[in-house]
Amino acid sequence: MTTTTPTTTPTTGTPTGTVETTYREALREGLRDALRGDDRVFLMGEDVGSYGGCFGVSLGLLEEFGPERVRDTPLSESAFVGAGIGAAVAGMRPVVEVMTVNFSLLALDQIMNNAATLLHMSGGQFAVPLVIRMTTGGGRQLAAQHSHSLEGWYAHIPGLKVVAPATLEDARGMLAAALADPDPVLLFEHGSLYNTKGTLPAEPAPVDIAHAAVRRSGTDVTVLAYGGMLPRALAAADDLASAGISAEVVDLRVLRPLDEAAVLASVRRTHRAVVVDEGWRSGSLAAEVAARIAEQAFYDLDAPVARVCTAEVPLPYAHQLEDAALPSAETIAAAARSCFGGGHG
Amino acid sequence: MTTTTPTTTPTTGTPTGTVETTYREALREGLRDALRGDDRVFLMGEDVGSYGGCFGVSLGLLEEFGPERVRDTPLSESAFVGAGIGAAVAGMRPVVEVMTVNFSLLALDQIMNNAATLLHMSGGQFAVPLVIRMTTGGGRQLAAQHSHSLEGWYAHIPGLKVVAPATLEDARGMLAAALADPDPVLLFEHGSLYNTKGTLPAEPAPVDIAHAAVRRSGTDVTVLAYGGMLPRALAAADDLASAGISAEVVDLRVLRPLDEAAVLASVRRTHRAVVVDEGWRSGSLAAEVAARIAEQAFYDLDAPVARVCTAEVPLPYAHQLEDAALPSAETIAAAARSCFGGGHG
Amino acid sequence: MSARRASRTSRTDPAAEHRRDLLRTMVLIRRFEETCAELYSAGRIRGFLHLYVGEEAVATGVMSALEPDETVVTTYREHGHALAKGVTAEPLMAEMFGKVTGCSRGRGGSMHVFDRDTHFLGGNAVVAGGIPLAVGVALADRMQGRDRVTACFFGDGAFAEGELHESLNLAALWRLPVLLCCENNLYAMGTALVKEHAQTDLALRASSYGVRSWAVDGMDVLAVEEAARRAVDEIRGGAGPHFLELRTYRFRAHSMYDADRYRDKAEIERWKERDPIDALAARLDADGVLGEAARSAIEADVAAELERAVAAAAEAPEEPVSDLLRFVHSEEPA
Amino acid sequence: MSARRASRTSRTDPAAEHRRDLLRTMVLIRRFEETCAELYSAGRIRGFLHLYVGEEAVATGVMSALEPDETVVTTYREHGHALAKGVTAEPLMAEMFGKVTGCSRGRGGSMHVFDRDTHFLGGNAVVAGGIPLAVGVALADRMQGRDRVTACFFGDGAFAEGELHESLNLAALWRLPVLLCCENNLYAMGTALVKEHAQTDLALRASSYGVRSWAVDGMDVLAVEEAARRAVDEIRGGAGPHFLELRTYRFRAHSMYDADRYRDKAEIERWKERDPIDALAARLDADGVLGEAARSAIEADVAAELERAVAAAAEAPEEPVSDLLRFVHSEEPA
Ligand SMILES: Cc1ncc(C[n+]2csc(CCOP(=O)(O)OP(=O)(O)O)c2C)c(N)n1
Ligand SMILES: Cc1ncc(C[n+]2csc(CCOP(=O)(O)OP(=O)(O)O)c2C)c(N)n1
Ligand SMILES: [Mg+2]
Ligand SMILES: [Mg+2]
Repeated sequence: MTTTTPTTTPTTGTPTGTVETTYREALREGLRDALRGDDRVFLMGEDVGSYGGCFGVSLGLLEEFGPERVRDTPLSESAFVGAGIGAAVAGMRPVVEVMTVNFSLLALDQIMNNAATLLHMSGGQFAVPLVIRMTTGGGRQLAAQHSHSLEGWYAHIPGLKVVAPATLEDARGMLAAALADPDPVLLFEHGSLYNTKGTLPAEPAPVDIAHAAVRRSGTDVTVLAYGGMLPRALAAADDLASAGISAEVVDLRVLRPLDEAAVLASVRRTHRAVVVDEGWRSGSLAAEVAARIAEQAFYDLDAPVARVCTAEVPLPYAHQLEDAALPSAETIAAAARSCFGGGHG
Repeated sequence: MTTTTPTTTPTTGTPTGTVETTYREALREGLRDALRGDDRVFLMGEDVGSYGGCFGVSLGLLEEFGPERVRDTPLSESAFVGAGIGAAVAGMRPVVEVMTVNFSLLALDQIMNNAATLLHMSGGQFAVPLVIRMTTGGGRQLAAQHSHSLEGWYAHIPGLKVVAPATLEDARGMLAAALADPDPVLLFEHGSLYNTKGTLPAEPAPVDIAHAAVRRSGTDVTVLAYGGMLPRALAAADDLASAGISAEVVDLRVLRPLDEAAVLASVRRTHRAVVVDEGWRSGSLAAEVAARIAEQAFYDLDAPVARVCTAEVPLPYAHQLEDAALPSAETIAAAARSCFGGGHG
Repeated sequence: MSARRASRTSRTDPAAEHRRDLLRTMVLIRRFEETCAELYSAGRIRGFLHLYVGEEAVATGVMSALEPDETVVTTYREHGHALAKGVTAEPLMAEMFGKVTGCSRGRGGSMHVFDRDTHFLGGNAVVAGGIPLAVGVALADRMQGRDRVTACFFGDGAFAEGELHESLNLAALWRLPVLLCCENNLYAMGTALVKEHAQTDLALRASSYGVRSWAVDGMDVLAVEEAARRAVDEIRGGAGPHFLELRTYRFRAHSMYDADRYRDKAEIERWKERDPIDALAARLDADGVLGEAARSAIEADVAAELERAVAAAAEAPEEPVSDLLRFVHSEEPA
Repeated sequence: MSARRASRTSRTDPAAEHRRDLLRTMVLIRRFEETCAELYSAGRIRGFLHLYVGEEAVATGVMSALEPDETVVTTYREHGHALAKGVTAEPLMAEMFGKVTGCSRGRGGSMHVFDRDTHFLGGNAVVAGGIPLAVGVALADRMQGRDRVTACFFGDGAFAEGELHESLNLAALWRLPVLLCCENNLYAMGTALVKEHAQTDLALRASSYGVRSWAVDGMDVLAVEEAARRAVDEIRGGAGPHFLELRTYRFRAHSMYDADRYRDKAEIERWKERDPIDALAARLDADGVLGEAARSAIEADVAAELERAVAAAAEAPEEPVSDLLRFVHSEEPA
């Protein structure tokens, strides 16, 4: 029902019909397309307007769409997320921005007990076509109240869809797909990706939010990652390739519902799996992915599923400690190699 | 440092030095002991005083200890949990009650970003010796905003300990152990257990909050459960026994940090595991337990680890739907049996 | 209610007729809940059950000022609001029974009554959790150019929650068409107002947000109706949100679980002397527009309606377990 | 500050000496932060950095009313509070560098300054998240019979958060010894006060909770000090929590990331004319108790202190990665 008119204002035109852009600008294009294409869409959150978004994603949108549709809110996460839910129920298509997943805890009651639950609790009467965007992840020395990766928690909640763009295509296209969904969708942007550069086709291609994507094909081991960890997984695959190990890198993309079929299909080919997740290890989304593989591809596995997660510590400011806490290309590659080391099997 | 004087006021004395009691009364005895034994301990939360606790746990304590130490709070989960954190930092030993885990989402920012984090963020300077109690779980037709089992989320947070008494001993004894801990401990009481009857020794025995407990020994399959699911796991074991399958039932008890050694030891003996968890399956604590087993006891397993969790639906009011959504002795037994059915291996 | 009111105002004395309708609504709520209490004791209704007995004038008076297509958001203590808004006893009772014919298909139960047709948006059981929803509905109405007022009900206890504060400010800041109805029944579960709030004049506090606020006698349905009409008119005129502190009392315990140890029996009795149903009936009697026979007719009519509702609920089917996973996601596209 | 003050009041004119101390503290804060800004641009300080430039009178004046063993809870914009409370430049600068000699061992960084010795409880970067902590410390003091006041700092933006409301009510209800200092600098990041609040008189709103509240000129350190002393005295006397709205302005952007597009340059210039350091210096000059030489001496003294701090921080060791998992749990029993 939501019709998004393809944008015709690429950041920089090139003769080949592609544009040079960044993850940040791609997200902005996605927002712009959505605001242009559907009157019911509006953006609301702290500093999305005059400030341009805390990470600059919505810069210029206030000027283009005005303060009714690009709506600065007070510091009231619970109220404005809840208001987004109410507005969605009443016919709008709100895009609510919560600055970071850390602060989203203040709105978690609304997300869990209302957004995810209203449709079911009302016996199917009140749907909530709401999109909530937020930044997640560490790696920028922002310390223990600004760096955590809690999207795995949201992926636990029935009634939500949870997506995490890792590529420019997904950064531009996932919002339209999320807005087309009749139910609440959470979109997690990774703070370390905003400046990622690349090219995109000038015409936005539709993106689906149902499937994982193989970002690199391989035969020996499957590395599963998403969001900010995807570049590290790809770097690890490069590294492994030079050691003669062919790694397939799967971008989960959709954290709920997991594209289990894609995960299992890859693992059944490679017989080995490494799950990368920036969340803390215990109770991570990686645990779920690992558990599903071990449940359903148990007899296909040549080695236990390995997990590479963040150390179980509130993220420290000091760079050497933060670096040591987070998954890296090196630790991912090492985990992949360990799948080949075992004397058992 | 916290010295808890053993109580001498059992509910009903019996000649053999044991008392008849309930889970609710055992919890109350634990609170009473703590309030008697240490002036720094106080209980705070909504309706813990005049009302006697929403589930009657603290009935009579206001009369015994007065309104300073049994402190009714306004409906302000974030403020009174945060105040508990501040009071703990400043030398008290608060026991904060949040009525149910569902409402604890309103205080999750305080729990995650302050209670769990202050010690680390301050480089070891400010510890938070706080206990937070709450009720969890479904099964009482309380529908989608009062029935969920979110303790697995808390078990994800570094800096917290998370415990879940399933037995009368643990209901009485875990609080003292939690108060003796220098760091924040969350204690999850299961709503369906309050009326559980049984006997306890008149003299409270110390309980440890570091180890899982084998509640029934067995040789063929390990069933791992905790809290409200333990009775169902034990019933399933009875059922399995009559079918000739000897199930070992392990009560996890401590959800963070998991007693991995105990879990692995049992599974290495039985070679099969069923993890029971009232949380929704995707991203459940059961996923973590299953992932650890599959990681570390992979070559000991004769079958994939099975999980029995709650269906991925906000819990409905209608009894037949709620029953169908929750794990039961039957579904647990069936999962255990399925570990023997495979044609592979 | 509005619809029913409209259909009946053709009779001779519309004002009297309207007041008799208010009485009937209050009687319906009262008897509905007394029936629920019995059914709960008999184990035929389960879960938590919070009764509104004593507070009927609040829902009845406020709903009377709303149009059928205006949204209501309320709490777990919402049977009265649902009935006053026009949800009929049959699907409401079926919901109590957890039957598929219930207004929330039995998935919600007593605490989660929803009804799309009457714009009844729950039945929210996290205290204060519904308030932001109401603000959002009002925002959508404003953005879509619909001239509607959304009413939101919550208790004195809810006033202490952060969500109340955030929502009041947001509604006032954006001048949204929302009527905030605080049902001050002097207790939040077992906690008395003076133990919840340092400053107990809730209307005064609401006014500090720049929201027009009045305290209203919540035991007098006509006073409530008048205040609600005045507020709704002003809101419709663009004056932004309004706040009503409706001073009332629950005659029964907080829920069926509650032993009500914390209230003075004499206090309860004093309030019962101000029973809103008796008060309105007495007034109508004094005005010569009710009388014994008419009141009996209302009671008989209500009793019959409830009898039918209970019978229908008892006979209605349960939802098959195979449908458990329905409504987690929408069955149709947006 | 109190300690330093005490050590110096032996000189001839204690009042003048005290005011010079206030000036020195403000200069120290200003220069400390200017140094941080440079170091940030040079990539030697990382993460988020929020400067207090322009607001120095607030922290300096309030701390002057506190005793050394009284707790302070504040925000991510807290270098000024830390220095005014007595955290010395050296461990503070080392914290900016993320070194193990930092007051939070480098684990906190600019947003999470903690110091047990000076009862400095952070450095809380979730807006409004520190307020309940302060209420809790005050509760503990009261329950343990300690006659102390806890001071809590937060911004105008924080006033919109639910936690502010819940905490104000709780503190007022329990009459806790806490001084709530709202630094109203007219912006929450890029959002102007009128876009945050329907009713912008924050002191008035705080008073609606039953909390004594005053609005204070936050650019005048002596006015701040006087208001804080008066409030602290009353709190010590058992009057319960007090609220100060300190009207101030940040001269620089919200953080080093901020391009400051949303403020009018003329507005910034107007406020800079009320620079709290210049204002106090002018007053001391006028009173004949400062003069060019004394002011230069302060600047030189501060410059030397900062030079030492930067040098020490630069040379200090990083914490070994093998210690990563320390301090997740306590290393000693309770
Ligand atoms: C956030 C939250 N905390 C606690 C509860 C438990 N609870 C249910 S009703 C209630 C009292 C609410 O009082 P009030 O707002 O005055 O409404 P009333 O019940 O008096 O109508 C409490 C504490 C809840 N449902 N939600
Ligand atoms: C709960 C929360 N929401 C959003 C943010 C992001 N943020 C950091 S500072 C800030 C503005 C706070 O304004 P104010 O309280 O006035 O303090 P000031 O920065 O002006 O000193 C925002 C929105 C945050 N840290 N915490
Ligand atoms: Mg009430
Ligand atoms: Mg500000």
